[in-house]
Amino acid sequence: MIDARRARHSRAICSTSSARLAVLGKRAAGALGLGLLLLGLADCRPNRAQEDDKGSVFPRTETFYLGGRQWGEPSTFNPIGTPGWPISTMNLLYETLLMYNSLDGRMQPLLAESYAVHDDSVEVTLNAAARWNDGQPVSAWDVTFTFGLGQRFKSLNIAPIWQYLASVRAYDKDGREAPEANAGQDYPRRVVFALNPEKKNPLVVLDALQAQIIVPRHVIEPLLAERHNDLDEFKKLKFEHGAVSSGPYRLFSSSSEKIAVVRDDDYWGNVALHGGKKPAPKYIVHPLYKSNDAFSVALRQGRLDLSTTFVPRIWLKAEKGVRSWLDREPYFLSSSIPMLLVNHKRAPLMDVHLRRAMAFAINYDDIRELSVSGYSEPLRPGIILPFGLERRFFSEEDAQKYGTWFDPARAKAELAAGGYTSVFGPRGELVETRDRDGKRVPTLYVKSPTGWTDWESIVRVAVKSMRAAGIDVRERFVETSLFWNALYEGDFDLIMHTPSTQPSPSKPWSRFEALLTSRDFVPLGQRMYKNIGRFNDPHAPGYDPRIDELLALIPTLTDDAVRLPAYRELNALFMREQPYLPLVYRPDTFYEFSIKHWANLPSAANPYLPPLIPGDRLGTNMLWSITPVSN
Amino acid sequence: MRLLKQLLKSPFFVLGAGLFLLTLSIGLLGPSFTNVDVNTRAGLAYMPPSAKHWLGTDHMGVDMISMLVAGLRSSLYVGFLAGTVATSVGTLIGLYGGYKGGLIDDVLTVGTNLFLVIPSLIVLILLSASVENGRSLTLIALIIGCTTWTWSARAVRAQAASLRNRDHVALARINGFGTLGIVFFHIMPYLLSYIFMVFILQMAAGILSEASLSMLGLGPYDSVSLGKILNEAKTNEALTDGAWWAFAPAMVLITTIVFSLYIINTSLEGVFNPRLRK
Amino acid sequence: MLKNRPTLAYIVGRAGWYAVTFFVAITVNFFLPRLGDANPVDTIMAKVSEGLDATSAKAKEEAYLKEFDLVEVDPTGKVKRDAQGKPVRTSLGHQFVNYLGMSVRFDLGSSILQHPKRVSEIIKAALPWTLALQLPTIVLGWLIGNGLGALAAYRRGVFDKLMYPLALLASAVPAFCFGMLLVYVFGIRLEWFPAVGGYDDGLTPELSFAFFRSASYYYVLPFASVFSIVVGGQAIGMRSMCIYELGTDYVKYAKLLGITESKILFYMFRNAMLPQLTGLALALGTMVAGALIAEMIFSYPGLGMAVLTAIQGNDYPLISGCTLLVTVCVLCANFSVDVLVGFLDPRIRAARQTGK
Amino acid sequence: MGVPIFEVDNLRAHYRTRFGQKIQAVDGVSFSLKPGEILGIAGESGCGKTTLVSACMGLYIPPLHLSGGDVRIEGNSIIGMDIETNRRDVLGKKIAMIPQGALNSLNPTRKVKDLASDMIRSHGETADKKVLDTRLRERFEKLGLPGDQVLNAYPVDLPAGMKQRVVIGISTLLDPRVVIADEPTSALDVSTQKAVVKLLFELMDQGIIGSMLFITHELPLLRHVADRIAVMYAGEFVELGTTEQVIFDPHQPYTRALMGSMLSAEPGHRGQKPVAIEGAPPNLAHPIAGCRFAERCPTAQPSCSTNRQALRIVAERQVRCEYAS
Repeated sequence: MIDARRARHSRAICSTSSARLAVLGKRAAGALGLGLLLLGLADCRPNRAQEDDKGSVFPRTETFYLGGRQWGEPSTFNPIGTPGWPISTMNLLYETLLMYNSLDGRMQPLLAESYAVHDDSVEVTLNAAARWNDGQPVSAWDVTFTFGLGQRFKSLNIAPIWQYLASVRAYDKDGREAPEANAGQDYPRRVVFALNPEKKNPLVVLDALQAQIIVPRHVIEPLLAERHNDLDEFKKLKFEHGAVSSGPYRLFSSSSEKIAVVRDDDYWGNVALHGGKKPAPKYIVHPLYKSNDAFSVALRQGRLDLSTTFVPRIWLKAEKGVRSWLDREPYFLSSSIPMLLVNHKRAPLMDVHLRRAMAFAINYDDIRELSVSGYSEPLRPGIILPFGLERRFFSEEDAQKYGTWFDPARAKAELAAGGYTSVFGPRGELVETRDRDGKRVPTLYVKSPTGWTDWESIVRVAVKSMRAAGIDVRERFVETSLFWNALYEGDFDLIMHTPSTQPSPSKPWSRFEALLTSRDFVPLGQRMYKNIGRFNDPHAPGYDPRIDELLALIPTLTDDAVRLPAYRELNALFMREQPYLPLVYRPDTFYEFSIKHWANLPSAANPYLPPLIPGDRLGTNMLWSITPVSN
Repeated sequence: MRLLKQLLKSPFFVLGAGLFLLTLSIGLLGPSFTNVDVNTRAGLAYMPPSAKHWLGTDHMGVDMISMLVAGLRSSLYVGFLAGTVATSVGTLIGLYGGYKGGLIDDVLTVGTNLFLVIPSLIVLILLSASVENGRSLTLIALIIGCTTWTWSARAVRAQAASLRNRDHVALARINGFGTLGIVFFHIMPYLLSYIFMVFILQMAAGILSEASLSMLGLGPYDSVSLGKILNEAKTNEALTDGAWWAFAPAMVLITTIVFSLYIINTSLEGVFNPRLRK
Repeated sequence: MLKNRPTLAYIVGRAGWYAVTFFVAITVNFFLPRLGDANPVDTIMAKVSEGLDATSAKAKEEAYLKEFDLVEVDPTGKVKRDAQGKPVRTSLGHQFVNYLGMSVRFDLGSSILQHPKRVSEIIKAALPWTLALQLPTIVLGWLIGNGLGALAAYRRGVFDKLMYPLALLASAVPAFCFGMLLVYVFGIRLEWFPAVGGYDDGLTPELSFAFFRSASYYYVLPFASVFSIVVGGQAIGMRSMCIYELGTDYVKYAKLLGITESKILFYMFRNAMLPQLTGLALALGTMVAGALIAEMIFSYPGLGMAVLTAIQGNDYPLISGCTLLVTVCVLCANFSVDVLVGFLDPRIRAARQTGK
Repeated sequence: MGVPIFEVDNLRAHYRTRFGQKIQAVDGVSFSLKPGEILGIAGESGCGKTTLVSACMGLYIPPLHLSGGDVRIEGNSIIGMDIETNRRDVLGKKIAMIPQGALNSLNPTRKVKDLASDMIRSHGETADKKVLDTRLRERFEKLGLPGDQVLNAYPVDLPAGMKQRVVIGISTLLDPRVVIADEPTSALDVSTQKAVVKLLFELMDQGIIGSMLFITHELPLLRHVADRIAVMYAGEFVELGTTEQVIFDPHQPYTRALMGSMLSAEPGHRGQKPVAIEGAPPNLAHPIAGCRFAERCPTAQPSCSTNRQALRIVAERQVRCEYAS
């Protein structure tokens, strides 16, 4: 039970602890010099640091080390707002209603024991055993409250769902709508999400059900009320200790070096969901190293058990007991498509010939082999993944007919068709591109944030091959702080972006939507978060309403047989128009693990769960299956 | 000429100059021997040294030799540009402040100290964000020059101050030379050798700071530099994958340049000192 | 009253100038990062705007802008927007006034990117590590370097012939090169030392032997990566200073007076060391920057990375806080050296008394 | 005037350069000092005077080496004793030296009294600070120096002339039997020169110092200072006689030239135009067959450049020239 006093108190705790750390540090400053001398005597046997456990707060055999989810100490653990790991990702502390399994496309129960999609609503029934760690049951009112927040505070990430919802109501077991929460012994467990008739879209609702953590109404509501429902004030509560949550772990400690959570042995789900089993690791620790390569060093040394960082040439680490989802190319399970967004409001990029020429010009194999270390299936036309669950919507035939791939000859042909001519210099380097009136086409710049090395190399390869094909483009690497503004306000010719990355029930629809929708279409200079390149302007002459029709239609379809033609049509349309330039496939999260200290982690050979780290949606469930390696 | 003879007597100078000329010639003449191409991939990532690629390839499969030559060129360029800027700014301010003394000197000292406490990182990122073409090699060189001149200013200032009350200066003053006239014709000539040594050190400093900037991922976007090679070797895990050829040669090159500059400087000091120390 | 106390007068004068420097510095440090048109909220928005729609994104952005007092707000509490619908940024002057107001209350404000964390918290947590790594390295390095330099100058012969080029080489190797090399050889190939972090992941900072041992074990490589360079640089400087001192008349005279070698050595060391003090002060000023490299290479805990990310993400309060820290350190170091040298070196004092 | 307290016997010393060259800076110098006697040594700069100083004090620090001869003080040789004993028992105690250019001879960061106490302590005296301080004050006042004021000052605070006298004060703290003054008055204005010389005389009168070796490049200056004068050229004495002999009736051509080359207002020289000596001293890196002054000598004979010249007695003084008479 956490109230205002408690919250203030907990902040006090934190500050004193950091003060202690400061003092300690000052001592250390003096002492460490002397420590060196000690070290002269101290033996430096290989890996001593990893071998002995003496004085360890986290015994190796009971601790699962994972990394790559969080950079820098989380500033808050407030479940509402912008917390860091493990709350930003789900199901260690706070839990979602359902969990989506990207391997079989099914929803698995968590707080909700079942769900049903009706024509005008989605209905969810909570697990009777679900409890907050203060003993209170998780009730339908918690759910209505949580989603209600999105209605009250437009700045919350749940807010957008409300354009698809008419209402979220709690019903008791007799199907009567439960009145306002009264602390009655009997509490409602049924929640009905009524769909907005104008924008009927069960898919996004399902997305929300597996993405939105449920917060304890009986704790949050009073705290909010005390602050006169001022969200900014409320966000200042850090919920560091003694927070009320429903998940299998609780926050143990958090510093600028690591975040640690500790097992809650009375977790309701142990009995209700896992046959009385407890999660194997008592502690889960997320070290906060400062660069990607540090994580992979830690993996090799067996200090880290699982990482979601990008680790190049994973096969070279195998000898050190490092594994990935697959033990051969492409090693990972891709779910997103990094691409070059094209600005359709800037001449001459609205010309389909030019866009298709670009698409034919880019050497996708170089990108795959060099920029992403081969962690990608060969790129196929369109934006439906030709593997995994989405394969069923992918049409080889359409791909052949409308698609684009690396083919310099076709690129030149498209350029010719568009009336473009390329002028090359004596040493074969491109001088300029001319349009059909013989006027010089201004150099087009590809924007990408400086220092994002993988994107940098992708862009370099793309630019190089486009120039080779005679298209006058150049790299422009900009400060990250400026990059985002440029992206959303449409200040670019071409720009790197990966839309809608997470696998979810609504894929591949949400990917199409993120790229093609003409809803909330705003001119350049104002922020647009979907269809960022301003393709298919509804107010412009050549507007094709069919796209938005399909985007509206697909979510309402339930039968794959009916969905297939719709998806085919949409994808073919994308291939023909080539509004944007997909470059390569990427996993949503990377997944490398060490076999030194924990066994039976999910992998392609043992795919009982998708490749996700504990504390990231369904990934949490691995904690009940993994076993310590006895050495 | 006599000076050069004297210098050639000192083994240090010979060693230093030799090393420097070596690196310089690699940088300048390299392209005419091997074809330096840092854009086309010559093979897979981190291919070990072979007959075809003497130092293997980098993470983008580009021939390492090409990368090194290109990197060396830009490092030397940065060093030279930054060194020139820093030395001239530092010298001017140092000379003027040192000669004038008094209030002007104090004000200039404040200015000098300012640059000790303004992180050049901020200046760099800010400027590269505001400059249209982003963080070009030249921009970086200029910024380094404009932020590292402080100590040369301090050094020159001290020297100038010591010369301030020399007879010939006083004489010039009596004969009604203007401040600048005195600074340039009656003080600077005595410090030329010293200023030259400052320049050499500033050059080394420039090369080092460019390298560390690139190391922090703030390197030039438009060209290869030794620091950038190292940074990319690190971020692309050349270390964990044991691709020593991706970073060791670059390290050797940087160290060699700086080392050679240092010993050139010290050998010069050995020759100039008698006069400087009076 | 100062008239008859020239030294005191000098100190007061110096202090005055340092005060001026300080104020100019914090002013510059305040305005510099804010001059660009980058906006920290963009960076936050990028992190959290996945799947947002236009309206809620707008709401979120305004919430942040208000929170950090970056926009003009009209009486009704709504964010003012210009013709293009872009929010109107608060004038820098206004921000500066707030900043000064907070500074005098020793309130560094709260970070933007790590909202709602206080800047003071962040610094408090990270600074000890930076100090623990940098102070001993610099101070020890300075002492040992000067020792070696003096010895080489006094002994000459083989020792000097070996030490001198080595010192030159050591000082020529960039810190990060050496660091990477150490990581590669001792961390990855031989696996003698951990190449990553500040102490065993299984521990938490506390005053226990286990922690202390682990910390010193993890300390070795980062320390070594900077130490040798400091030593080298200092040794070179000290050596030439000492050689100069040994050539002076007063040393010759002392020899002829039959004063013991140890005494003469002491004369030489003391007089040669005075200029080196300035070097020490400057070195202390570059601590945070130095830490940055160590944090990059060894992902060692510390302030450097916080500063870098703050600068890249335009986290104004954090930048201002850190630069303030650096400014104070550097200026204090320089000032104290100024005064100290004045006390230790009568020549300088005399020079000052006769008006520099 | 009894037995000589300081005897230098055919002393030879050389430098060994970095390139292994051997430079015979002092080549067979012999002389002796009786108690209370002042021997002046004159010669151009670079004639080996300063080398002679360290050679006479038995202070051989590479690259300076002893090549032969002996130095005896009060009868016992100081040659070949190890550097430490020499330091403790000879330097500053038996033989003290007053350096030229005293301006920079005092450690700038050390108070005069501290330097002085260092000097005393270095010779094994373990008196406590108080005692030393009083002793120093008394001594300095005895020499007519403002004791406390000077002792508590740093060198920078002292005017040039005062510095020189302080140096003399410190050098003679331990009542050395022999004092070697190396150009003690050069770079001083005339009045201070006089003061310094006066001080030196007082020291002798008070018996604080036994006898003195007064080295200068200004031969005439020695007239009022020295009892006997030796003229040094290219590492050798070329003439050694009483002051009157050498000043007023020089026999060796070089001595004459030296007198001539001096701008001086000596009676009997008035009106005589000073003439500079052409040419430069010979390079001592290579042994010289004949007279070392031959090539500059105005009265040189063909044989001079071939015949090794020896010191011979001419008109009751030693002269190194076969044509002198």
